[in-house]
Amino acid sequence: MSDILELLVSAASSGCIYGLVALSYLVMIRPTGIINFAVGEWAAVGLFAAFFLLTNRWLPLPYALALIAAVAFTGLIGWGTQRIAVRPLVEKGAPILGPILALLGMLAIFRESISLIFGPDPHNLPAPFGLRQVSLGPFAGTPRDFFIIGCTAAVFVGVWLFFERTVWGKAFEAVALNRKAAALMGINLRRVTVAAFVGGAAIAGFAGVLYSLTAPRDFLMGLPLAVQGFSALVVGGVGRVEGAILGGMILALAEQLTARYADQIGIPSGMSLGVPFLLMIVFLLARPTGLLRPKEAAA
Amino acid sequence: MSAPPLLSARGLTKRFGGLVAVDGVDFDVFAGEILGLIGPNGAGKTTTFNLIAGAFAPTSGTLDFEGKPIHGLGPHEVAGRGIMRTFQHNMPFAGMSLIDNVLVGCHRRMQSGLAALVMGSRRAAAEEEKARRRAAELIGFVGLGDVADTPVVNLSFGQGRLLEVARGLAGEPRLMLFDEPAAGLTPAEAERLSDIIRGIAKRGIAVLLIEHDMRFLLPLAERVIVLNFGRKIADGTPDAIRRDPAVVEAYLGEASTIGAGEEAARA
Amino acid sequence: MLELKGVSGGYGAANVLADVSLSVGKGESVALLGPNGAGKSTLMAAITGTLVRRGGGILLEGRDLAPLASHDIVDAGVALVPEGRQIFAPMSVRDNLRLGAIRLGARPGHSLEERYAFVFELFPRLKERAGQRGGTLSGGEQQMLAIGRALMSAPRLLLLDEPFLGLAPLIVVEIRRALAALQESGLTILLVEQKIDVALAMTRRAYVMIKGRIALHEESGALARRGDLANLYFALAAKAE
Amino acid sequence: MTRAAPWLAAAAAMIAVAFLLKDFGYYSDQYRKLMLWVALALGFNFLFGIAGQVAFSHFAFYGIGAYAVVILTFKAGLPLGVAVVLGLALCAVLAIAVGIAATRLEGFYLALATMAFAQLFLVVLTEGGAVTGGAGGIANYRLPALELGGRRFTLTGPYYTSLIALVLLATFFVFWRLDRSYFGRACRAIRDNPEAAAAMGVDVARTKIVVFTVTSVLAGAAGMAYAFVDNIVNPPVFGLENVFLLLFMVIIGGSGRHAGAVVGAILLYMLPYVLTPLIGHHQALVFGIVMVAAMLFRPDGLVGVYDRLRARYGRGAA
Repeated sequence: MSDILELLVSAASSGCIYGLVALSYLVMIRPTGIINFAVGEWAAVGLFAAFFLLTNRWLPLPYALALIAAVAFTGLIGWGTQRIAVRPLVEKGAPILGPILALLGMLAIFRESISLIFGPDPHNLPAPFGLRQVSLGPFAGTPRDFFIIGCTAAVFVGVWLFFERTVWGKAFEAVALNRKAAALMGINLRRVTVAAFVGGAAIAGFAGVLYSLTAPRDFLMGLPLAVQGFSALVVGGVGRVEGAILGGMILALAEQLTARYADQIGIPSGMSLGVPFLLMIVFLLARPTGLLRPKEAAA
Repeated sequence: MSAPPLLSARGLTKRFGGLVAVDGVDFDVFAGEILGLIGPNGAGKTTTFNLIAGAFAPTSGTLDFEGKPIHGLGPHEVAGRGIMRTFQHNMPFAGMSLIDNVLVGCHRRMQSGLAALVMGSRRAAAEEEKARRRAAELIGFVGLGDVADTPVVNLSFGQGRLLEVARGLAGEPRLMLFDEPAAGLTPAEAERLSDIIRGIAKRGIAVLLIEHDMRFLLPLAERVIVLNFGRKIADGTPDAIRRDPAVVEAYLGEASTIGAGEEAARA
Repeated sequence: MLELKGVSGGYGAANVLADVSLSVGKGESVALLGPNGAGKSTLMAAITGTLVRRGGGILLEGRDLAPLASHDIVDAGVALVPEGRQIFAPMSVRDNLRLGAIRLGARPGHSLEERYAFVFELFPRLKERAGQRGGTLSGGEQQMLAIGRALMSAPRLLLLDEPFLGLAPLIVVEIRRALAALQESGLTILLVEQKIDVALAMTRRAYVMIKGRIALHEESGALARRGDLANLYFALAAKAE
Repeated sequence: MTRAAPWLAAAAAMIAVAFLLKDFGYYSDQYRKLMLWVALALGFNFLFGIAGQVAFSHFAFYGIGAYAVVILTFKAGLPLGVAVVLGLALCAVLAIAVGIAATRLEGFYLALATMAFAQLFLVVLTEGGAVTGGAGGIANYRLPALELGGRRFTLTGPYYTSLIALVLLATFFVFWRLDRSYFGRACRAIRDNPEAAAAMGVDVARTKIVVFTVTSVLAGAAGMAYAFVDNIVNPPVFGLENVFLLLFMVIIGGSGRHAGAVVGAILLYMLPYVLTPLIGHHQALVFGIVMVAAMLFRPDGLVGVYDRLRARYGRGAA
C-alpha cells in the first residue's frame, strides 16, 4: 500500500512536469493555432539559464531569485522566438504550417546553442532541499517531489485564474473562439500572440527548471520532453487548462505503472517509454478532442 | 420538356441541429438548360447546392442523377458521376500551372493503374495525351490560351474564375454547377462568362447557377427556381419570377406592398 | 462624421468594393441597402479594419481610419455589430459585454459600471441573463447581446450589419425600439439591410449598393415612395455606373 | 530510346563514381550513404512537398526495412530474396494501417500520429530483446551470396555501391513518373486544396493512403540497402532527428521539386565537412538558421533561387 502511495507521489511529480509542458503548448495553440515543438528546447533554456545563474562565480543569486530570473529569461527567449519565426510569417499571411516549420528550425538552433555553450554533459540544479524521505499524511516522497507538485499547482491556479477571472484571459479565449469578432472588440491580435509566446515560454522554462530537479539533463532533453508534453495535451484535451494537468497525470501514472508492473505480465519494463506514444495514438484516433472537451463543444 | 430530367430532387430536406435549411424541395434539371437558383440570404440556396455537390447528405429526400440516386455520395463520387462545379471564392490549386489545374479536372477519366504510370504503358501515355489535348482545347474555349503555362498565382481573379470553368468542363460533366459565378467579376468579364455559359449549355450540358446578381442571371437563365426559408416558392421563366408577388415579397419585405400600391395607384 | 471617398478593397484577389463614396452626418441615421453579395459587409470590414485590403479614404471627423489597426478604430469610437451576431457563445453574457469594453480605457469620460448600466437599461433582458452563456440565448437575445457588446465601447458611430436577419417579428419590434432610443440619444448609425421596409422606416437617407458600387443615393422617404422599387431591387433600373 | 538515354547516362555516371572510389573506403562509404539520403529525400519530398502530408514516420520506415531484412534473413533464416519481399510487404501493410488511421485525422494531427508511431517504433527496437538486439542492435552479419544460374557471387565493394545507385535511380524514376501523371497532379491538388480536389473527382482519402504507402515502401527499400552498408542496425540510426533533417533538406532545397530534394540532400549531407573545422559538431545550428531563413525569405528553397536568377540573368547565356 505504501508502495502504491509512493508511486502516486512520484507519478504526480513527473505528471506535473508533463502537465506544465502541455500547458505551455496550450497557451500558444489556443489563440494562434500554432503547435510549437520548440517548447522542449525552451525548457532546456530555462534549466540551463538557472544552472548558469546558480553556479557562476560573478553573480551569485539566491536560489529562488535565480529560478525566477531563469524563467523570466525564457519568457524573453519566447518573445524573440515569436518575433523571428512567427510574426513575419503570420503577417505575410502564410499558412499555419509555415510558423510550425520555422519553429522546428528554431528548435535546432536552441539545441545546438545550448550544446555549444554548456557542452554535451548532463547538468542538474543543486537540490533545494535534502533528499531524505518525508511524509505528508499517508503520502511519502522526497521534498523535491512535493516542491514540484506545489509549484505546479501554483502555476496552474495562476493560469486558471488568468483565463477565468481576468479580462485579458477572456480576450485570449475570445481570439481562440472567433478572431474576427475579437478584433472588432478592439483586442490587439498581435499583442495576444506575443503574450501567448512569452507566457508559453516562461511556463516551459519553469517546467525545465523543475525537470532538472529529478535527474541531470543534457542538451538533448528537449525533444523527448516536448513529445511527452504533447502526448499529455492530446490525452487531456487542447481546449482547457485543466486538461493539460489531467493529461500529464494520466500519462505519468500510466508510465510508472508500466515501468513497475509490466515485468510481472511479461512485458519488458522499458516499454513504459512507449506509453506516451501509445496513448497519443489511441486518443488521436478515438477521441481527438481529448478527455476534456473545449467549452464551445459542451455548450 | 418530355425528356426525363437529368437531375431530380424530391422532398430534399436538410436540418442542421434545430434549423431546417432546406425543407422538402422538389425540382428537376434537364439536359442543356440553364437553370438559376435564387433566394434571399439564408434561403437555403447554398445548402441545396452543397447537397447536390455531395458536401453533405440530405436529412431526408432523394436526389437522382441520370436515374440513379446520388444523395449521400461524397464530393468525389458525385464528380465521378459527371457533376462538376465551380467555387464562389475561386479555389484554384495554387501551386500549379493553369494547364495542370485543368488537367486535374480530367481526373475522373483517368483509368491507368500506378504500375502502368511508372512503366509508361502505351495506354497510360495515350490517356495522358488525350487529357492534354482536351485541357488545351478547353483553355482555348474559355479564352485563356495565352496563359496556359502560367502559375495560377499570377492570374487575375477573373481569369481564375474562367480557369474554374475550364477545370470543371475537363471532367466532361453532364451537369455543371456554378456557385455565384459573377461575384467579383468586372462587367466585361461577367459578359464573357455569360457567353461561355451559353456555349456550355449548347453542348448539351445542364447548367445550374446560384447567383445574386440579377442583371447577370435573368438574361442568362431559361428557368429560375426561387427559395425562401428553405422552401421553393417559385419555379418559372425569369419574366414570370420577376412578377411573382411571393418572390417580390421574399426579397423586399413589406416595402413591396408600398411599391405595388404606388403602381396600382398610377394604373 | 463618417466620410468614405473612393474606397476600394476586398479579400485576397477579389476586389469587392469599387470606388465607394458615402457620408454619414453627426447624429444621423443612414441606411446602406443592396442585394446579397453587393459588398455591404465587405465595406463594414473595410471601415473597421478587419481582414480586408483597403484603398481610398475612410475619414472619421476628418481623421483617416484606413491605415489604422482595428483596435485603434475602436478607440476612435467606431463599433460594428457584425452580421450573424458573432457573440462568444461559451462565455457568459457579462463576459461578452466585458470584452466589448476592453478598449474603454481609451474613451475618456466613460466607466465600466456606467456602460453596463447603459446597456442593461436598453436591454433589460440582458441583465436578467447576465450569468447565462451567450450560446444558450435565443436568436433575438443574442442580437441584443451583440448590439450591447458593441455599445460597451461607448461608440460615437454604430455600424449595424443585418441586425434583423432571421428574427421573429416581435423581437424585431423590440430591437427597433432600442435602436430608436439610441438614435434619439444622438448616436450616429449606419445600418446595413437587405430588407428595405425596415431600413427605410428607420433612417433619413439611404444608399443602394450594387456590385460593389453605390448605385443610388436618396432620402429614405422618397425611396420608399418609388414605384419601381421592385425592379430596382432586381438591379434592372439601376444604371448608375 | 532518347527518353531512356538520360537515365542510362546517370546510371553509368553513378556506377563509374562507385568504381572510382573503390580504393577509398571512407569516401565510398560516404558516397553510399549520400545516395541513400538522396533517395529518402526524394520520397519525403513526394510525401511532404508534392502531396502535402507532414508525416514524421519516413525514417521509421527506413528502419523497418533495414531491421526486417536483417531479422528475416539472419534470425528467421529465410533466403534474402524472400526476406526482401516480405520486408517490403511488411512496410506496405504497416503504411496502409498508419495511412488509414491517419487520414481520419485532419491537418497537423497526421504529423503527430506519425511522430508517435515513429517513436513507438524506436521503443520497440530498444526493448525488442533478442529479436531486435535491444539498444545495441544487430551486428556481425554479411550480405549473403546470391545464386544466379547456379553460380554464387557476393556483391561487395563497388558492386554493392552500384546496387545502391540503382536503388536510388529506381526510386527517382518511380517518383518522377508518378509526378508527371494524373496521380501526381491529384497529389498536388490535394496539397493545395483538398475540397476542390474532391470536387474534381479525386478520392482524397484513397490518394493520401496510396502516397503514404508508396513513399513508405520505397523508404523501406532504401533501408534494406542501408542494412548492408554498415552491417549493423541499431536504434539511434533511426531517431526522430533524422526526419527533421529530411524536412530541412527538402525545404532548403525547394519543397515540391525533385531537384530541390536532390540539392537539399547533397548540400546538407556535405555541409558538415565544411562546417566541422569551423564549429565542431554543431552543424545542426547552421541547418536551423538556414531552415528559419528559408521559411522566412525563400519558401521555394534553393531551386526557387536558381529559377529566379535564371529568369533574371540566364536568358542571354542559355
